[in-house]
Amino acid sequence: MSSSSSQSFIGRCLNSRSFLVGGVITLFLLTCAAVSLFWTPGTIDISIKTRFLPPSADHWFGTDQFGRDVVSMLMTGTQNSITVGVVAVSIGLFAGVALGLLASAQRGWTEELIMRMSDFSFAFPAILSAIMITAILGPGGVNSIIAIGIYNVPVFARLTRGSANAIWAREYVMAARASGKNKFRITIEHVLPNILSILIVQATIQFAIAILAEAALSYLGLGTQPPHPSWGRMLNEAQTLMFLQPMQAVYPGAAIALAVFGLNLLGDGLRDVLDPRLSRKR
Amino acid sequence: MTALALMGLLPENASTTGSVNLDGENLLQKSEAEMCRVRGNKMAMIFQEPMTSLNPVHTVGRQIMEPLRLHKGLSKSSAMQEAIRLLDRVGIPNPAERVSNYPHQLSGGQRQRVMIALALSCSPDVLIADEPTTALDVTIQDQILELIQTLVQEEGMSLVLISHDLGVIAENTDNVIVMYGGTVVESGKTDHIFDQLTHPYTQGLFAAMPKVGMGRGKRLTTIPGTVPDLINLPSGCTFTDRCPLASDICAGNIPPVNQMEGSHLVTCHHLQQAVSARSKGLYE
Amino acid sequence: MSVFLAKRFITLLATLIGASIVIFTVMEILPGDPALVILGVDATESSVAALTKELGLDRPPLERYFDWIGGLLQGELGNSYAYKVPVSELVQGALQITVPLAILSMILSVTIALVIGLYAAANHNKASDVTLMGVSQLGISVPNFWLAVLLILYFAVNLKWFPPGGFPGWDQGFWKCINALILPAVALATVQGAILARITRSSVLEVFREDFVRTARAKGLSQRATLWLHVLRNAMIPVITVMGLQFANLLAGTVVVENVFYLPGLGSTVLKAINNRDTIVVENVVLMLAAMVVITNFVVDILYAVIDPRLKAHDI
Amino acid sequence: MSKTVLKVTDLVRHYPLPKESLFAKPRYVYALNGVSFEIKEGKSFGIVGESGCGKSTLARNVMALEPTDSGSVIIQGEEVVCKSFSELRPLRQHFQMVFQDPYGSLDPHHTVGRIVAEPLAALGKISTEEKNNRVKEVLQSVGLKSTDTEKYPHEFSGGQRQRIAIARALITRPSLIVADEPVSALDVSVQAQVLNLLKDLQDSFGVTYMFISHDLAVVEYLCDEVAVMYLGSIVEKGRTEDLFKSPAHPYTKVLLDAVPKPASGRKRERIRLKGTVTGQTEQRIGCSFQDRCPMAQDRCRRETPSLKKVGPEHLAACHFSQELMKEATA
Repeated sequence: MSSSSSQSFIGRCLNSRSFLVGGVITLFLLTCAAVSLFWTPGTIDISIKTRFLPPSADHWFGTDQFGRDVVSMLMTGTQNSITVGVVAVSIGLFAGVALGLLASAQRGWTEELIMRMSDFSFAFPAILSAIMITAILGPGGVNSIIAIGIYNVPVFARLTRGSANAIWAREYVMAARASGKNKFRITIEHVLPNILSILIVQATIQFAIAILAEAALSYLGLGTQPPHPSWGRMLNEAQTLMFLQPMQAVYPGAAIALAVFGLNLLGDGLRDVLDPRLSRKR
Repeated sequence: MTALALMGLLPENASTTGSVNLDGENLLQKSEAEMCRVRGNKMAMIFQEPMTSLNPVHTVGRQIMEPLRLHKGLSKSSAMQEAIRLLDRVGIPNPAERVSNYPHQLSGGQRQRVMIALALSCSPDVLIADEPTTALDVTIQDQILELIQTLVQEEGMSLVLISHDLGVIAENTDNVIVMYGGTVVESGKTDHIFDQLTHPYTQGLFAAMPKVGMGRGKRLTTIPGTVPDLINLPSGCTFTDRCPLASDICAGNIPPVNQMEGSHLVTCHHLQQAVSARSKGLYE
Repeated sequence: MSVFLAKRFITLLATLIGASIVIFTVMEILPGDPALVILGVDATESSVAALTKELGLDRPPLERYFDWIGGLLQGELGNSYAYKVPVSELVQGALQITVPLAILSMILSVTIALVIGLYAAANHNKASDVTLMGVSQLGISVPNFWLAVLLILYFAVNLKWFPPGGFPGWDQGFWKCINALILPAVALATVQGAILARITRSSVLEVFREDFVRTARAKGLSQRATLWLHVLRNAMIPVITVMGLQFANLLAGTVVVENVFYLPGLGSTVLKAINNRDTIVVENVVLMLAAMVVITNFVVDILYAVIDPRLKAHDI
Repeated sequence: MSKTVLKVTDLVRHYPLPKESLFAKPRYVYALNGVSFEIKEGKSFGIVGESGCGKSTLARNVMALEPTDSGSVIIQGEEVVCKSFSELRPLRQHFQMVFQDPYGSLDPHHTVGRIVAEPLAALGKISTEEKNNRVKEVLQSVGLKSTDTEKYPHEFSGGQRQRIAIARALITRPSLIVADEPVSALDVSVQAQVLNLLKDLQDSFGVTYMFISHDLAVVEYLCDEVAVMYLGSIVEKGRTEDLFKSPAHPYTKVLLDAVPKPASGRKRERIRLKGTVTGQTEQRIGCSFQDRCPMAQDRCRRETPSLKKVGPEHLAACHFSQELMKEATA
């Protein structure tokens, strides 16, 4: 009754449908972002002459009310979403993991304090907190990223502390303590490597959530400011013309959905690939 | 694994061939619905882990009543009476109070008693006990085995006892089969087998076991190598890799079944060598 | 019972006190002067000062904090700076939309989740399971406010089954109101239901691997009976956790969808109040939302104890 | 007289339980209630008892892995109780531990070389070359290949993993190895290999074992001296031969009787214990074994028996030891 644990890493990658589909979508988005840095099919400059052009060979999805090429806007918007994801997740990952590891290594009142703080932050609904933070810092792309990043901190702190506690209960940690290693070394050498795969999976999921949150904030006008292209911003601009030009609202939303879908699948796939024991044939 | 196959409870990706006959009927040919009428009714089972084998969110009483209501169609109140009687039967003090307890309120030994009460509820013909005492302490093991013995005699049930502990087998069974790598290597009357250990694996197993009272002078003999995984077994005798008697024919050819005295059967290519090695030990 | 409940209750109070301090502080450092916002940018310095005095904003922060809390304890929420109406009136109006919307979405979401989750688990690894999980993955990925836009475009604009937005008020008739809430509820419930369905499925599958399920099967229960009698209740524990979080989220996190449908619910009220620097409204509503989250969690904890008897012995 | 490697005196460890109500008195698990023993160099000392008798707590306290309430543990002349973690580090090379679960005690993300070298951390800085040499040397002495250093634990079987764990414990050339149920997770045939290995290592390196097990046969095979624990106290202690031949505590006798014997001609006469372990959350007056003891009398409920000498190097905590031993020899 042996499981697939003996399979090679690459073998598991190829076997996981989620990983393959999610990986391809994510790769596609990364390519779009990279290409848009030096080439886009049309222009994203405002020009009244080219307003509301229908889809054509020059403008695959047509142009918007400011005469900007929609495909180019979508491609450039990818950069924005990826930046948001990377920065917001990094903030949460570094601060949250550090706090979680600290709580788990120290136990006692340190753990109690850190966990009560993270519980406390969950009492404020996510989107409201983000709105409040952007209200204080002022609306804008960077500030919305910070707001989302701050919200990621307790998420990672909780997850890290929970899984790290499970590692601390293992006999190999006891063996390391019996060898005279201090808590810091045990954390770095034993705890962190063993929870890394859980953290990576969660990071992809938080990445997707960050993209959604940024889109929501931009949609409310609190996130990325014009003229910087952002999917949420595009949706916001499209809403005023929703009944005249419905497709303008469809494209950016579809882009968001595709990105989030890809990342979620990738996260699921990574769960299978990185840690066969975790997924247990889900 | 064998126990689950008998009950028809293997995972979906398993396939079984051969036959399992209970009272003259082949269970492997029965439909799932028919098997549901056999399980818990004619054939019942006790598992290794009393800690996890009971549903934590239902009371003990409710869990014992379940097969009674299912197979015997008892009413709620009479099933409850019966559950109390069964708990009393397996030696749980204050059964009338205990029926409304949840599993976590009982100790390991008591939970195993509840499992036995559950298995006993419809007076099955066959009781399968899969390592019933492995998770228990030695004094509790003693109580549970004693209880199973008494019940089996009083109810006239047949007992299939699965264990890795030779002592448990020796004291609680009439007939025994020794399995290695998914095949039967030796079978017969328990007394016979323990008198005349024959198959190289059985001999090695016995020699490797420390026994109370053997003192500290002697060294334990060991079987070299490790238990094979069941994915790539040798095509012939499954014990070939670890057997001191193994020769060329063992790896490729399925060994013959040799009849010894009475019903004692040994599956080995080198029966004579194995028999003559009994006195001096095979693994020195 | 006592220690667990007492502990939870103390945590609840502490959280609320902490929340009130945080909210008040946030409002203090929030840039922008309420008086200035009300009077407009070309107001004279003296009129701004007069209004500030009238609103009581010139007093020291500590005094205003205790005034606020003292008022709260007496059920007095104060008056909105921007609209000059009692905050309680504003909140009441918003609650009349938000609470029915949250309940409607929750019913939809739980129904979707249980049907899909249980069906997929029962058909584990078959084509229907894989398809349903693919669809649910897609459901999670869709931004709910975009889905709201699509729903409006199709069901309100094209088919004209539902109004595209706005809320008639309960005095205009029950069904008219429900009609106005259906599209927003669907938009909210799709995403949450998809998440919940996945959790239900994996939780059920997890429990199916437990030893006691094997015991139940060995008793002669069929696969289906085992699911209903033994698996479901155990599997509900993680599902209820997520349900609690989602309900709390529905009360407050619907700002964006409310915005799409022009529904003056709690979320929109807060958003508008922040923009107007109507700090007293923000303080009261956010504290109320925090209280609802904490109370929901409290209820979830009690539900755990009802479902899982092991908790009673140790924690409650 | 050889020298004493480990001397444990009056070791006490009580774990506080979570409170049940706000005003209730704090309750404790009385895991260790004053345990004393000593082990001579090169000997094996067995500790036997059922689950929940405090065996593992004892191991963790001897290894200074958790705070001790009171008492003293002296290893090679050095007190380890109440020392800070950094003070203990240089001492740790003298005492090492082998755990029960060969799967849980090896970090799946580390190579065998890294796992085995881990205790060298206690020695401070040593050169990579010396480290590698010692790893290879110690792997060979437990019957593994020196080329195994680059492999990961999951490439080994349970028995081999336990060899790795033993190699890890041996690498600092400790004088004491505390082994907590080191063979109970292994198959019978593999168990014998590991037991023989432990014996061989003692012969060649002269290590001292504190060997914890619930399996009497294993203890009899490996140990020179045995202590039987019940509810956090030692109830009997002595040379293995004496204790197995003429047990002086009814609990020891019951334990010995309860082991099924693998031989033909079944059915043995024996006393059976009533009831289960009463739990360690209350401290009671009288003998801790009174509820389950087949020979309990009024005196046992009034008076706590102390460990008394019942023979040369043989101690038992029972009011009726003499009667029991007479019975055994008769």
